[in-house]
Amino acid sequence: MDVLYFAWMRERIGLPRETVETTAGTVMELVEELKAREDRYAMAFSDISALRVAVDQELTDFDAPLTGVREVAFFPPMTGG
Amino acid sequence: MDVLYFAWMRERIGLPRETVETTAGTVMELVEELKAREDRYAMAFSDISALRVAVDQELTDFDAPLTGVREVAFFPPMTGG
Amino acid sequence: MRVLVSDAPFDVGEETNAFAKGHKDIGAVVTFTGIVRDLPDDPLVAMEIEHYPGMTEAALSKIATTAIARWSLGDALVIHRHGRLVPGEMIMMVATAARHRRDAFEAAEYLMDYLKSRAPFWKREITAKGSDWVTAKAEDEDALTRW
Amino acid sequence: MRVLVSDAPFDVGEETNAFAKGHKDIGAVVTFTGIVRDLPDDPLVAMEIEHYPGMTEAALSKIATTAIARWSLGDALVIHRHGRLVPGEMIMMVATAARHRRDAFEAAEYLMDYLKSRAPFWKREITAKGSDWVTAKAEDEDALTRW
Repeated sequence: MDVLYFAWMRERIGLPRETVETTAGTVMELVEELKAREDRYAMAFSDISALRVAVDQELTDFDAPLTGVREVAFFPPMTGG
Repeated sequence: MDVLYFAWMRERIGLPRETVETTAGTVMELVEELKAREDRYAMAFSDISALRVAVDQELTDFDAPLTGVREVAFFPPMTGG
Repeated sequence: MRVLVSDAPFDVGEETNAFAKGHKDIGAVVTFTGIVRDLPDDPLVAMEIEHYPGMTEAALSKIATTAIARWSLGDALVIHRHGRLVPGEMIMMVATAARHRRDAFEAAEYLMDYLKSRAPFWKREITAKGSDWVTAKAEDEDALTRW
Repeated sequence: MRVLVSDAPFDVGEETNAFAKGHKDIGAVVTFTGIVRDLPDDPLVAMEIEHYPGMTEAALSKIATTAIARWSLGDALVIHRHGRLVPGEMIMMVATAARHRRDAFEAAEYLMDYLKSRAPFWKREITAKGSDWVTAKAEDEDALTRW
């Protein structure tokens, strides 16, 4: 599964995209797996209320299922316009 | 005093502008004088709720005073934009 | 602020560029353009717009000045044509510039609502069947109660 | 409907002309243009806009399609830049075309409100003192409750 990071999430994780082998059933389970990896992940994901998530390029919630999903993206609240 | 007519008031009265000698103290008194002149005036002014009036190029009411006024205009509700 | 009443066509794109450019302290520009619309059942040959020279410019300036003060606009523009227009032609435009989008939108709606019912223009529609003065709509008068 | 996401500048006047012209069944066109605004206390050197290629276009198309259906628009346009911009440059624009002005205004405000908080763009402001990500405003999130 491809995991993407944007804006300060990209800066805190230190890369824009990575491929992750996971059996996580939901976004939240994926977040827990990532947090367990290294401090920079734990810190980047420390307050998920400040984060947004898109699954296969659709905005969704952290309890969204990951079955059949190819791409998950994490980023701060958007500031377009 | 110059009296101006626009849109269907101009058509009903049959002219766009005329100079009127009057001692009318208010717009309403002027309207009554004009209505007394000829049928086309009486008909054009028969329903003043369908008319608007400007005194010296400012929208106002039919009870507005005419002291010192140089120009009075009668017309239907505006349809700009 | 610019107010223009003219029987000549205007270029909405050029006007928008001239209005929007060079405002470094302003983040939001809203424009409204009114276009002569064809009639569905009885095709429109032309629209004729009569106005009250002198009063028209004064009324539009007053409406624009009021909007600038109320929404702290950086600038405002009002252009309105008179004379004979055919379907597809631009009748008028307004533009507003503000720091924030809500102010620019509200001010543009205010300009339009007042311009519809308080600026001395009268439209007449000419079709193959004849011609008729456009009747003022109650909803346009009601729109003013919002402000 | 047209949705364009690009790092190249666009000409708001040309886009407005192209959008507004040739609509005989439409009486009202509203445009909104967002401009990079200088900062009063700490002059802005540049604004950098990051986005999520692929999702951005899909999100903007969905927002525009929803607006077209809800307000029976004749047409809608969304242009948004990414990359590095300096004060005075146009960041983005939306345009809406409808039979009546209220629909065109509301639809344009809807596009802006959704684009602010639901399209994957992130702005970073660069000043002489350093650079900072722009923080999303609670009022922008609150604006969505209107719809």
